[in-house]
Order: sequence, then structure tokens, then C-alpha cells
Amino acid sequence: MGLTVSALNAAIDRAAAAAREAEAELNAADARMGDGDTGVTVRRLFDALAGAKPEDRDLGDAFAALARTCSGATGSSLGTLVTVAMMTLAKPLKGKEELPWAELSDHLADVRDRMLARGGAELGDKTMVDMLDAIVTATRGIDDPARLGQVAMDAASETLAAFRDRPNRIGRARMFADRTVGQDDPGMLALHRLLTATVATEASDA
Amino acid sequence: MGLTVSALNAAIDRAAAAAREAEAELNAADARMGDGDTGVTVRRLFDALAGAKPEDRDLGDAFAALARTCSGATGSSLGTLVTVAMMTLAKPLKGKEELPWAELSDHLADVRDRMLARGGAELGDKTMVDMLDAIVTATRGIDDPARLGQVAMDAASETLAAFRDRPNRIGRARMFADRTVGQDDPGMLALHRLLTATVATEASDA
Amino acid sequence: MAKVMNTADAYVDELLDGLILTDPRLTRDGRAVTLAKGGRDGVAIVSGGGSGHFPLFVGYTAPGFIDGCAVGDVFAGPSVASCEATIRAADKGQGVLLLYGNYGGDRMNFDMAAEMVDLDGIRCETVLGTDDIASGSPEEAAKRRGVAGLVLLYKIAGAAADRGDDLDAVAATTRDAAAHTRSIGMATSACTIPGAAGPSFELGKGEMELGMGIHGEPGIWRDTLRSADDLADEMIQRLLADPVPAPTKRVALMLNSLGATPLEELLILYRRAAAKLKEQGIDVVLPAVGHFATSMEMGGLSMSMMYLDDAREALLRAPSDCRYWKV
Amino acid sequence: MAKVMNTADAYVDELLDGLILTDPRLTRDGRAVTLAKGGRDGVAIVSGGGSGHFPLFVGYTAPGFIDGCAVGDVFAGPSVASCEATIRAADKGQGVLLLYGNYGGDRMNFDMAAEMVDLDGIRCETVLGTDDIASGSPEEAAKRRGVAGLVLLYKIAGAAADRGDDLDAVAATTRDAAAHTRSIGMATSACTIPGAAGPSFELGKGEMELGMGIHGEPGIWRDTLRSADDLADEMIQRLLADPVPAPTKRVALMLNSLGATPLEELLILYRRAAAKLKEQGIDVVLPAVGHFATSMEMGGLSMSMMYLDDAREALLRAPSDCRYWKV
Ligand SMILES: Nc1ncnc2c1ncn2[C@@H]1O[C@H](COP(=O)(O)OP(=O)(O)O)[C@@H](O)[C@H]1O
Ligand SMILES: Nc1ncnc2c1ncn2[C@@H]1O[C@H](COP(=O)(O)OP(=O)(O)O)[C@@H](O)[C@H]1O
Ligand SMILES: [Mg+2]
Ligand SMILES: [Mg+2]
Ligand SMILES: [Mg+2]
Ligand SMILES: [Mg+2]
Repeated sequence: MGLTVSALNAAIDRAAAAAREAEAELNAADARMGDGDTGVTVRRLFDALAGAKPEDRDLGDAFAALARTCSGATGSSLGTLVTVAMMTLAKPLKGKEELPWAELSDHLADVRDRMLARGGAELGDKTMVDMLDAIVTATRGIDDPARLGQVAMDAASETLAAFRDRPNRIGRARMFADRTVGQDDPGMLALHRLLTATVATEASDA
Repeated sequence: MGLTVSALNAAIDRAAAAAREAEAELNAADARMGDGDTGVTVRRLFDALAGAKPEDRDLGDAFAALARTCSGATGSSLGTLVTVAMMTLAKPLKGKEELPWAELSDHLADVRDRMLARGGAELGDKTMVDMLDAIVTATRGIDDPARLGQVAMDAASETLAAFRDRPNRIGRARMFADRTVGQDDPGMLALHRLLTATVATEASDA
Repeated sequence: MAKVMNTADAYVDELLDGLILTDPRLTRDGRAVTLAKGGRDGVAIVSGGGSGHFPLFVGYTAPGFIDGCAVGDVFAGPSVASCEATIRAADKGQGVLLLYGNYGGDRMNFDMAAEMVDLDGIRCETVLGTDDIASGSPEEAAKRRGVAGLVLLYKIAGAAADRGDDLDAVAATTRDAAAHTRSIGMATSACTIPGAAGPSFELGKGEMELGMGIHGEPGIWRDTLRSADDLADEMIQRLLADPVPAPTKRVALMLNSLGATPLEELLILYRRAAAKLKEQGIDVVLPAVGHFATSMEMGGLSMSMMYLDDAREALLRAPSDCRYWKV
Repeated sequence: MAKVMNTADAYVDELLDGLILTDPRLTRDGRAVTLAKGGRDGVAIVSGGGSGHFPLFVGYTAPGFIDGCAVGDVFAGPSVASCEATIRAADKGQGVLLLYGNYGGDRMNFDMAAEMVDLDGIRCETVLGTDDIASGSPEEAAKRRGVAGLVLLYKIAGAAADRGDDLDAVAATTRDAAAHTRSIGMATSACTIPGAAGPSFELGKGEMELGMGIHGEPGIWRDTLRSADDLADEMIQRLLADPVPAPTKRVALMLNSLGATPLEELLILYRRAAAKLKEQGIDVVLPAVGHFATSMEMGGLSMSMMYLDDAREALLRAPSDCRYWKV
């Protein structure tokens, strides 16, 4: 068993619903340190993805299509990092209809590296990439989807808690880093909420 | 006994003090049907007049000087009508050091007519000119300054009450004349407040 | 909203100081501002009005527009003395067109000033901006107030004077243009006069009012949240329904922010307004979208329309050089 | 304050529809707007950024300024796809200068777009607006964000391209101008993103904040009611204290309303700012007072200063034809 396009599509639907639900919460989190739009960004992005779910069975083509949708649907940092993620996954999965769960972590490691290269952040800056990094480490080699989901969620929750009292170090937020102490990074919070919804999907699909 | 420049100067001081006190009330009255500035207009106007009190003993020259001050100090309708009043009084009083109280009404009748000609309002439109008209009529021939003051004040109060439930018929207020029913005209209210202060002056000077 | 100012009483004089510094062509004598350099030789155009509407009125003291402007306190008319000083400074011996909005105080003041300069042989003609259709019924059109449409009249009058028309001709052309100009405004939030404790009226959150005056005078209706398309439709319908002598199928359309409303929202409204006009076979040949006549930080906008014939279109397109006019 | 709009999701597309209608020189392909008529043949200048700052960014798509603009949602960057489409549409075979504000999302998107068009042989150079001194210390100058100073850079880049400079030269000239441009802003009231329940921050009545970002990002201090003179002094002092490579004694000074703050108040502030500069022996040769880069209905203003040498002054004075730029 592994990740297929149909599982991916189900996950996108769940994520889109979760994004709608979390919109206000994420906007509020971003308003405390950024421009207050993380919620609307994520909601619009996943609405667009849900409206253009790939029909192909080829995972690489599916991720390429999702990357195209993302690249036209949003211009926010978070949205563009999601585009980067889709593009990164598209190439190695070209021609494959299924990605074994045990290999997911390695692909996410590539995604993390591309995001850091593109966005210029470093690990520890308190961004969604820190959360992704924790997930990569925690899920390495796990091939049971239910456990993988649980471990990923635990890693996400722990990262959120671990970074809460650290200062943000990128973007405008770094100018008043002190005031970000005690606050969740909106990107991390978004990833956490989406992951929660997505993992539920995978679990029920598994 | 009659009106002299020194009595005039004392009256201006009293009026200026009254204008400062009534500023908020007059602004509020104007806000209900106009642009909300009658109070500040009247306050600035009388501040300017009080700061440029005529030194001349010639009443005509004194009114001419006041007219010049007015003409530079304000551009509001009310202020300009005061300028008109000063100009109207300047000509016939040229060379006189005292105006017998019994003749005041006739001069105010000229003022009223010039104001109507200049402003284009008609009697009954619910403006300060209606109040002036009532004062002219009520004070005709009275030569005791204390009685003259009392009669003028009574006429002013009665006019205010008589017009309160009638609609305004000039300027923007005429567009929603219904809504001006039950409201005092701000210019009338101003004249009433200033007169109250001025009459007190004359009474104590008399 | 905090005002960026020093004292309320210094507001107007200090802003005029700033204006003169940004434009070396202007000179100022108290509240009389004149175009000292780059102006025309013929008929002078003089305007005036209260402050708080910038760039109206004084901002249009520029080549191709007006030669001088008498400046009043915020939302108050210019004083008689400043009207007189402006007329004297602007006159080039060919007479002066007094072109301003139809407000009671302003009329009295300019009339008095005109009588005074007449004694010295300076001839004045008066044309009044009366474009605000919400301030009077068609039967009372002469009593209507002037709003943003006045800017279009400045351009007409200035171009007519620039081409050498004499005073009577400039006045006649401008008067005819005024008869073909209509405006309607709507407000979404109030403004505060410097020094006042608060705004002289309040609109609730999400409320708007159609036909409100530029000083906050009550309008035709107050309602919550209508869509831009709905507003555009009603404004266009009301403008077109108002009779003019000889309506044409070509218009200049000005969408003017009263202050806080962003130009983005004017563009959204413009899109629909132009489409509505097209439905009626009317072309917008001169679109103008910007801050032309404001009420400080008031939210809202006005829509002005001038029916054009070839002559008026040519005058509106004639060269000019005012930094607050670019269409 | 009520927004004049239809739906939040249609806000940007409808305003672009309106924009295209008011300017027949422009064409639009989704969120990519280009100058189809009247543009230059040489190096193309492309910009982009979020909506809600009009006339920044897309309003400067005009002769003498930028050739194309990628348009994002309100306060969000332009998508990668729109950046790519704009670059392709604007390119005339002489390469493209990507000139935009230093925001994380925008950089990522333009970088990705540049990599894509590079595959087809379109060469891009990037210059970032980093003028906001409140968004980073002098040591971190490269991380600073771009605000209204970007408009001055558009003018520099456009004029350099107009005189026929090649891509490397246009980029070098613009980069040098950016190194000589500094801005600081202050806000007096917030704005609301279309569709949001309310503003993402609140300033109390009579409160102001220095250094606040154009999306409402927190500033340097928040205080009640400072006088305009006091503000001008502090802004000028902070701008002058910020190091630039070779400061000159001549500057372009731009006072920009963030939206609701009336130009009257900018002029009051200008008066003092120019006097303060004069005390330091610095002349303002190019004053610009207006709405150049807004945050919808936000109250407040920004002050931008570009140190000029003869070359930069000539470029700023070169002919151009943008209806949102008149100095
Ligand atoms: N350069 C970057 N590298 C990694 N993550 C980033 C970067 N910039 C932003 N993010 C993430 O995106 C989140 C903000 O997303 P969002 O509000 O949608 O974008 P924007 O900052 O464009 O408004 C941040 O909380 C952070 O987690
Ligand atoms: N044309 C006029 N004729 C007579 N009185 C007038 C006229 N216009 C205004 N007024 C008087 O002036 C008052 C308004 O004064 P004010 O608010 O200071 O002037 P403005 O209308 O210029 O704001 C009105 O209430 C009315 O009494
Ligand atoms: Mg954000
Ligand atoms: Mg009034
Ligand atoms: Mg008034
Ligand atoms: Mg954003």
C-alpha cells in the first residue's frame, strides 16, 4: 500500500474543508505578526486545488498539475512554498501510480530542502519548514499508513509547542521577534490543521 | 444716551465670551441641518472682532473698521451677513459719536433689508434675518436702553420658539425641510445667544 | 482617525505654505493664491471655496485651469477680503470669470468682492457650479450645489480663455458646459473638521448614504451594504434621468474619491458604469478616476458626467499642466 | 467603512476590468497587465505585487514607467503564473528588469518565473525596492521591504530604458538609485481586507504609529496625537540618519497618503520637512505629494527620499505619461 492519486484527491478534499474551518483562526494568528491573510490564502489555495483535482493515475503528472494550479492560484509565501512542494514531488514520481509509504519521508526531505533553498529561511527560523523537518525525521521508514499519520501528527503538535516560545526569524516578524514569543507561527499552524484533516483521510482510506 | 463706540466695544467683548461658550451648542445645532460649523464660525468671527476693537470715537468709522475685520475673518454665510450689517451701519453713522437708542430700530431695518438683498432669503425662510425682523418691529421707537434690551431679547426668544416647528427654506436644509421641523435654526440660535450677552453689557453700561 | 496637523487654527495657512513650496509657479498673499508664472494673458479665471476638499479648489491653480483661488477655512467659504485680493491679483485687464460652487456664503462673498473691484473697473462675470443633482430637484436646478463637476468646468473655462476667447465668450461656454454637467455622490464614512471633537455625523459600519453632501449634509437614502454594481446602476440611472438642454451620446465620466475610498473601488464601479452607459448607446470618451474633490478623510465617492459635443471635447482635451489633473 | 465592491473574490478582477476600460493602452491576460500601445522597444521593466496599494503597482504600467505588471490578490503577491505571463508579454527581446518590492512571497514567485522564462532565452535581472527603513536595521538593509520609494525607482528604470540603455545598464542604474532611496511611514487608522470581518489591527482614536508596514505590520512606536511638525522632524531625522553610499545635497521628496489622510495634511507636513532639510543644507528639487502607494482606506502617510545626482535628477525629470504620476 502507498500513496495513490485517489488517496491524494481525498486528502485534498479534507484539507480544503479544514482550510475553510481554520480560516479565521489562521488569519488571526497571522494578524499578530504578519499581514493577517494566512487563513484566506490557505482557503483559496485549497479551494483551487479541490476544484482542479488531477484525474491522471500517474502521481508525477498529478503533482505537476497541482503545481500548475498552485502557481496560478496564489502569490503568498505559503502558497508558493506549496507550489515548490508540488513541483519537487512531480519529477521523481513521474510514471509511478503508487508511492510506498515508507518512501514518503525521503521525498518530503527533498521538499524541505527545496523550500529552504527557494525561501531563504533556515531551520530554526520558526516557519512551516521547521514542522516539515520534524515530520521528515519522525516518519523516516514507517510503512504503516495509520502509524505514519499518527507519528506525523505528533511531530507536528510537538513542533508547534516547542517553537511557541521561540522568536520568529523571517520576514517582517523578525523586526519584533520578541513579540512573536508565545505565539504560534501561522504557517506552522496551517500545516498542523491541514495535516490533522489529511491524516484522518488517509486513516479512513487505508 | 445712545450707542457709543465704547459701548460697542464692551458689547463685542461680551459677545466674544458668549460665542466661546456657545460654540459646541451652535455646532451641534448646525450639524443637524447644515455643515456643523456655526459655532466655530461665530467664535472665530468674534475673536477677530474682539482682537481688532475700533479705537475711533466715530461710529461710522468704527463700523467700517469692523466690516473690514469681518470681511477678512470669515467666509461663512453668517459671517458675511455680519459683514453686510457692519457695512450697512457704517455709512449713515459716519461722523456720529452717538446713536440715540430710539433710532436703532430704523438702522436695523436697513441691515435686515440689505441682508435679504445680499443673501437672497425671504422673510419666513427661518434664518437669523427673521429674528432680526422681529427685533426691528418690537423695538421701534424705544429709547430706554434697558427696556430696549429686554424687548429685543423677548422678541428673539419668541421668534426662536415661533419658528422652531416650521421648516427651513434656504440652503441645503430646504432639501429635507421636514427634518428641520422641531429644530432651532443655528443662525437664529447664535443671534439669540449673542444678544443675551450683549444686552447684559448694555444694561450694565447704561 | 488622528489628524496630521499642528493646531486647527493653523491648518489652512500651513497647508498653503506647503502648497507654495511644492509649486514654485504659485504665489500667496494670505488666503489669495495666484498663478504667478506660466499663466495666460487673456481672461482670468478665479475660483474659491472652503478648504478640506483638496485638490479642489486651490490645487487647480495651474496652467490650463484657474488663475487664482480664494481659500476659506475648512468647509467655510473664502472671506470677502480674500475673494477681492484674488480677483485683483489674477486680473490681466481682460476681465475675470468667477467660477465656483453654488454655496450661499461663497456667492455672497464673491458678489461683494465683485462690486468692490468693479469700482476700479475690473469686470467680472459669474458662472456657478450646480452639478449635484441630490441638492435640488430639476425645477430648482439653479439652487443646486456644486461638487466635483466644477473641476470639469475649470478645464473648459481655462481652455476657452487659453485660446483667446473674451470674457463674455468664456462665460457663455462655461455656463453651457455647466448646464451639461451632473453629479451624484455617496458616502461610506464621515470626516472630522480639524479641532472638532468628532465627525458631525456618523455612518454605521457597513452603512452607506446616497446623495450626501460634501460637508456631510444628509442625502437621499441611507442603507446597508449595497453592491458596487447596484450603486453604479442607480447613480447612472439618476444622472441620465436628470434633464439637460441637448444631451449627446458622448460623455466625460469622472469617478472621484471623497478621500478614504480607494481608487480600486472606483475602478470596480467604473467598470459597471461604463457598461450601463454603453447599453444606452453612450460612449465614455474621457474617463477620469482619482481624487479630484475630496472631503478630507470621508469615505465615499462621486460620479460626474459632462455631455460632450465636439467643442467641449476639444476644450477638455486641450493642453494643461496641473499636477492634480491627469486623464 | 463600507467597501464599494461586489464580492471579495471578484475584487481584483473587476478593478482590473475597470482599469483597462479607463486606459486603452493596456491589455490584460488574467492577472498579467501589459502596456500594449505606446511602450518602449528596448529593455522591458516588469513589476508586480499585491492589490490594495493602487496606483502601486499596476497603475504605473505606462509610458516612461513599467511595461507590465503581475497583479496579486489584495495584500498578497502575484502568482508565479502571472509573473511568468507578464514577463513573456512585456519582453521585446532586449531582456527584462524585474523591479518590485522585497517581500518574501514576491521574490520566490518572480524567481521561479524568471527560471521558467530563462528556458526560453528571456534574460531577467532583478532589482528590489528595499526603501522602508523601519523594516530592518542598516546592517540588514538588504532585508528591508519596499514601499512608496519603488515608484521613484520605476521612473528611474523607465527613463534609463527609454534612452536605450541595455539590461545590465538599466539594472545597475536602478540598483544604484535604490541604494539612495529611503522611506518611512506612519499610520493613523487601519484598513480592512475585502471580505474580512474587520481590520487586522486597530488604532485608537487619536493614536498614531510610526514605522507601520503597508499591510499593517507593527511599527517602531505607537503614541497619541503628535503634532505634524514633531512627526516631520522625527521622520526627516530618521531618514537622514540612515546611511547611503554617497549622500548628496539634493533630494526628491515624496509625501504619500496611505489612503484616508488628506493631501492637505501632507502639505502641512511637507512645509516642515522641507524646512528641516534646508537647515541641513539639503534642497528638495522634486517634490511629490499625492496618493502614490496606498493601503486602501488606511490613514497615514509615508515619506520617501531619493538622494539625487545630475544623472538621477535627469532620469526623474525625463518625459513620461502616467496618470498617477505628476510632479
Ligand atoms: N521564506 C519562507 N520560508 C519558509 N516559510 C515561510 C517563508 N515565508 C513565509 N513562510 C511561512 O508562511 C507563513 C505565512 O503565510 P502567509 O500569511 O500565507 O503568507 P504571506 O507572508 O505572503 O502573507 C509563515 O508563517 C511561515 O510559516
Ligand atoms: N442666505 C441667507 N440669508 C439669511 N440667513 C442665512 C443665509 N444663509 C445662512 N444664513 C444664516 O446663517 C446660518 C448658518 O450659519 P453658518 O453655519 O455659520 O454658515 P454656513 O451655512 O456658511 O456654514 C443659518 O442658520 C442662517 O440663519
Ligand atoms: Mg500573511
Ligand atoms: Mg454652517
Ligand atoms: Mg460652513
Ligand atoms: Mg500576504
